[in-house]
Amino acid sequence: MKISNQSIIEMYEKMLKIRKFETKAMNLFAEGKIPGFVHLYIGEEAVATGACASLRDDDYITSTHRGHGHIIAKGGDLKYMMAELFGKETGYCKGKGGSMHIADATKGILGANGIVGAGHTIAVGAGLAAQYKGTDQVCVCFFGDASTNQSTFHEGLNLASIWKLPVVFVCENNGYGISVSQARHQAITDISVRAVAYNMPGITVDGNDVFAVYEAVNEAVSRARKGQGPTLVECKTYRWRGHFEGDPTVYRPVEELEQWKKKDPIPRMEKYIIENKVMTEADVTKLNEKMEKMVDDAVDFAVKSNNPSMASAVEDVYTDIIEEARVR
Amino acid sequence: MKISNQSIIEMYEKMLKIRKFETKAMNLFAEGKIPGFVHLYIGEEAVATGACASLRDDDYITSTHRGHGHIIAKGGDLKYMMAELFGKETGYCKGKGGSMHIADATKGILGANGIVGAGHTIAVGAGLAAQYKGTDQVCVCFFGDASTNQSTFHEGLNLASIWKLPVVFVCENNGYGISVSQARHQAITDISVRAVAYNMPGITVDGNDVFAVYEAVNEAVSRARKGQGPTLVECKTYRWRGHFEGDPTVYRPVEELEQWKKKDPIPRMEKYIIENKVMTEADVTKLNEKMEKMVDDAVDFAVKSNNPSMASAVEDVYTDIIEEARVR
Amino acid sequence: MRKMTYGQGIKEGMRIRMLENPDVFIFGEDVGLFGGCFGVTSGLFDEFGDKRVRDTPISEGAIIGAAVGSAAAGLRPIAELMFIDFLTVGMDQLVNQAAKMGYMFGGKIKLPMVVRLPAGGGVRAAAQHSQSLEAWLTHVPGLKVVYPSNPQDAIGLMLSAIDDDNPVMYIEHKTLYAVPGEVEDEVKPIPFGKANIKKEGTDVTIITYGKQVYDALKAAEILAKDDIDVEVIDLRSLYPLDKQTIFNSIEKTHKVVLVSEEAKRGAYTGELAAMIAEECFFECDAPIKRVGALNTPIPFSAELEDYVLPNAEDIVNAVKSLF
Amino acid sequence: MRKMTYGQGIKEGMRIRMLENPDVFIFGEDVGLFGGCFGVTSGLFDEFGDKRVRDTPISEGAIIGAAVGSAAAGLRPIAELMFIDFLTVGMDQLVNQAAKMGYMFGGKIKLPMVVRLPAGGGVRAAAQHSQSLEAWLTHVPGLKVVYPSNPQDAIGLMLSAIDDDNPVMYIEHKTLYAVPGEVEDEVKPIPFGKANIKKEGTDVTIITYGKQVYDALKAAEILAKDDIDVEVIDLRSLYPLDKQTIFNSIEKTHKVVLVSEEAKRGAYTGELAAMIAEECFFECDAPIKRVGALNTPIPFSAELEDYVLPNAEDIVNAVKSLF
Ligand SMILES: Cc1ncc(C[n+]2csc(CCOP(=O)(O)OP(=O)(O)O)c2C)c(N)n1
Ligand SMILES: Cc1ncc(C[n+]2csc(CCOP(=O)(O)OP(=O)(O)O)c2C)c(N)n1
Ligand SMILES: [Mg+2]
Ligand SMILES: [Mg+2]
Repeated sequence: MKISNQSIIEMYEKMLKIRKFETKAMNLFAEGKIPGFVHLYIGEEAVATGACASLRDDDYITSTHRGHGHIIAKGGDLKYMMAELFGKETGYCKGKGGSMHIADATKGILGANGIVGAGHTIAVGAGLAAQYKGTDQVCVCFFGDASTNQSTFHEGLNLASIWKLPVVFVCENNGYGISVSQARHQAITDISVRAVAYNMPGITVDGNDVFAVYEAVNEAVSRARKGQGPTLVECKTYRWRGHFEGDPTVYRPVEELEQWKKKDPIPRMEKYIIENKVMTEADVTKLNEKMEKMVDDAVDFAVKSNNPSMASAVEDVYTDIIEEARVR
Repeated sequence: MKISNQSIIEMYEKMLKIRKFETKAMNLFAEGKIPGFVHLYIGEEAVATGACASLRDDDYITSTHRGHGHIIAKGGDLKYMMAELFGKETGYCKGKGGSMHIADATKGILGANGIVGAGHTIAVGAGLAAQYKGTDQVCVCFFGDASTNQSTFHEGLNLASIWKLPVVFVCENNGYGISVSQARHQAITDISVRAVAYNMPGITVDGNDVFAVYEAVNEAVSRARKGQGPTLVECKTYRWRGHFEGDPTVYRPVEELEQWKKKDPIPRMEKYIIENKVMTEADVTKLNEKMEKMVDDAVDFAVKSNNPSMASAVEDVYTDIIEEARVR
Repeated sequence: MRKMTYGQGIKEGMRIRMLENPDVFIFGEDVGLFGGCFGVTSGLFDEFGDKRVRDTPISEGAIIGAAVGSAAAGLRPIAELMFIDFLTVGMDQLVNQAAKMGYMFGGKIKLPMVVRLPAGGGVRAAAQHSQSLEAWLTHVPGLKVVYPSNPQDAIGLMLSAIDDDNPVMYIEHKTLYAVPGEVEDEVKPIPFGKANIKKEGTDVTIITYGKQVYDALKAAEILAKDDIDVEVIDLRSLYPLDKQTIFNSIEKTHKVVLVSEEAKRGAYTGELAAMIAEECFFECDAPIKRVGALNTPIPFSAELEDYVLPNAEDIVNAVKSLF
Repeated sequence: MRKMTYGQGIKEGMRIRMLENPDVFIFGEDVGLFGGCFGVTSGLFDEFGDKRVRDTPISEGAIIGAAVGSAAAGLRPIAELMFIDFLTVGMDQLVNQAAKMGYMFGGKIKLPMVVRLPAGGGVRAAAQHSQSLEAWLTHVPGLKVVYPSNPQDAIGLMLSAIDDDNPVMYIEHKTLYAVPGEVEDEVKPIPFGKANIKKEGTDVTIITYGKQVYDALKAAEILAKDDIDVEVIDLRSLYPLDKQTIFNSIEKTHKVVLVSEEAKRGAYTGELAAMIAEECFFECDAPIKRVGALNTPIPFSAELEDYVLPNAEDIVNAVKSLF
């Protein structure tokens, strides 16, 4: 499959952007500057990037608790994301959502989600809307390996398959649901076999190979756009960090992480890019710097932004009712 | 597989018992003597009968809204069942449960259930208890085709498979969930393929052939008893009546029913019995009469029984608290 | 004026908006050719086809989840749950997704969706098909909850529910489907948060909704013979709530009885009583009475069910205890 | 006397019964080697092994369903949900199965099962990981609901919960896990339905439980400076409810403030207020006040969350409004 140099550069840029954003978030959390739960995407960048590379702004995605990568890949703005992690009023959710609930309707991002598996059926709804309206939009549903044991996986894939909805189910199989390894949470190795239960195409790819992800999802997206229904794409990858920041990861061998670090998707792509002269080393360095700067600017934006007003606490519960405030 | 004549006679007797009980319930409902929802098992008798034939009294079953057949096959007493349909205090549930909630702890019957799919995870719990205690009990979980799209099917089978629990999942594929045909509720033909998603053996058998059901479940039960884990057995069958009594069945062609009536499991077994000289025609007639009498006696018992006392309304919510009664 | 049943009223409301707006559609279990378990959607499949009146598999989680997703993506879904009891199966999609998305996302996504919820007992359907669960729903910030008692309100509330940009829980009492009533020729949306004074009175206020409106009116008739002049308020909308109508009435009668079919412990009537005891305490000159079902699951036996559920007699007794 | 944290108290209660009774076991997501998301089960996996401390897949429906089935078949499961918010995913198994089976089956099956439910806000976990949902649970006939506020009660209520033959919802406030307290050397079960008077007083009664017990005691200290003598009642058990202790207190103080962290609309405090307004009305000489969270999902921002959740200051204000 021929991928244009421009696409390759864009993908590389996105992967870098995710890596730099996540690394910064990691440090900010460690410094106590970001509260709450933070689930990082480091090591899995190729999945979101490859999967979103075939999408338009008006396509949809649903995301998870580990959502930063998806949101960046779908075109989310680092400033508003970072401001949201800080809980500022300029954040994507005005500080009400935080890391686990970032959404951007203008980019079709139907939200990160704190409930494991919630995206599966929401994605089906978005796919239904596209089909119903007769547009050729698609929805990519991101989810983890462990979420495939949740009720919603089953109900969502079944409904998508009987209605032939334009949904691509992208499983990020990073081998664990928190501390529970895949071998302990399901009796299968390749999650793509579950597609059989819905008579839907299923495929497993190397999730650390952005091109492999791109190709598989691209094909699924084209079929979806043509009205040929949903696909399950499993991408095998690994999370480098603990489940959330602060997790000491006692449940997995250090060597396992070391092995996977060798498969880091970013140097792998860098190698390709340089070997194939898509970019020079100097370009690569410059792009790295640019992404770092972008992340720094985002932090700057976040830090300088205001906290939300107390009045905003009682807004947005409904579109038309403002709830009673508190006198304190 | 060799089945003893005694087993064959017992199975035949059970099938007759179910058919006569259900036919009586049908008539009683039509006469307005049984209130509420009644879902009949007529036409599907071979499934419950064949599946329970390998079970001991201390084995468990979970049942469904269409539960009479399962309960009879597992050894339920017609008198207490009929009394329950009438809502009498002598009923299995003291009149509090009705058709959809009959249970008999002494026979391992963990209840008919008004919630589609509820049995899947309860059965897993019963299987867990057996494994945990180190007994060789098994649990047979009965459920319909349409329930296999419910969340609990997925979660239940996954858990049973990773823990290798002694559960046999018996799917009664009668082609419909109320008015929705299988082709419209799932994109597969053989539900047994869903076993792949759990790396569990799956098999499809003719659900109107009691021997086929018996053999498949028997094998699954032996494996379960030996600690070899769960199995999914799909039995293809058909319900003769509407979904519930009163359903005009506008959604299915009359010919379809006619075709299936030709495959009635009862005459089919009768033929086998007589041809193979397991019983004489006279024996068969006598057994039919005996079963009819048993059902009549059950009705008699039910009719003569008392309504529950008002005091009983506030009992059994808890084992140790009696709720406040009403002064009326 | 026309006559129609409550069930027909619900259908009429949906039909009007479906004719006007192609983004409105219905889905749920057996809502198509079968016409729904209670026949409410019957005929709509023939009229609008299988794109707009869709049968689903038995997957309540996916039904509500798909309502959320399709509403977020610009449609106006009406999801039918066959019984409100099955909410338990799709509770996450409703409570953690539908109700919270607007807020969690800073108001940037709106969810115009209606969930139809047949509720209540009286049809001998036992514990898993007879519940009243409005207390759970009214406790969830982000949901609106309405409960019509008659055909006219059924239409008007349905129109407002479909027009609303927030998730609206539309609860229906299953014993009312066949109950007829008068409907104005020109139907209009009934704004949420406007209670309906079904009968004016000066001695005691009965606040209720849904099926119990009929019981309350019957009780009022009986009490009239004892010269107790009852005011009966049909809330229609549980959230938003018409506090003003409640307060005005209590300022007049100084006595209040709250009636619903819920298990009394933790019932929505408790919220009403608490609100009155906090905001209108000095206007009450007698205990705030509640009438509800007993604190049990709903039993199957007709005798037991009738005993567990509240009726007009219980309302009469409650009112009399205040005099 | 020993010192331990609330989290350790919960663990201690489970451990005592696990040592005594092989039928008691724990299961849930990451409760094994990982020790649970809040560390409550840490060490138990090493002590009891993977048969009795079991990690499950992310399948809350199957977790509660398996608790039901295994309890019906003779075990005494303790199921942990990682957050009470995930109840929504296993609600059917809890409400339509666990709570109703005893009744539906005429009392012939019993379900000795405990569900542990970490609840509440204050940890910046936002709308889907911060809820207080006791109102739903107390509304369900067939469930018992307890909510310890300190290590001693955590142990005593856990022992009773495991000993109980009915489904017991054991709610834990996640900001209390690390809070230490004194524990008697010899621990015993605390019977359900016995409230604990944390501080006697004559002027006003504050009724609360869980984390808000601390807020109430702080408020009482502040109010003492204004010569308002507050009685603070820690309910411990929400159902069964210790009405007698409540009534005794109100007969003394004639004023009551109810406090919980729930969204105020539809909160369990509403049930308490309604019960008091019905059964103890003439003893009250002031409005029955409620303090709760605002009627919003829980926001992420620290400032907003602190504003939405109730605190001691709000309790002080509520009490003062009665004088
Ligand atoms: C319904 C529900 N159950 C449990 C959790 C707690 N939880 C959050 S993330 C997670 C693990 C998810 O694993 P996986 O789906 O593989 O995604 P990953 O974290 O590996 O990206 C769990 C158990 C939750 N948020 N929602
Ligand atoms: C959770 C839930 N959803 C919907 C229903 C309503 N309902 C009762 S039976 C039924 C169809 C079940 O079909 P299937 O599982 O194939 O069993 P069958 O009736 O064919 O034996 C439905 C939709 C229910 N009882 N519970
Ligand atoms: Mg994972
Ligand atoms: Mg079927």
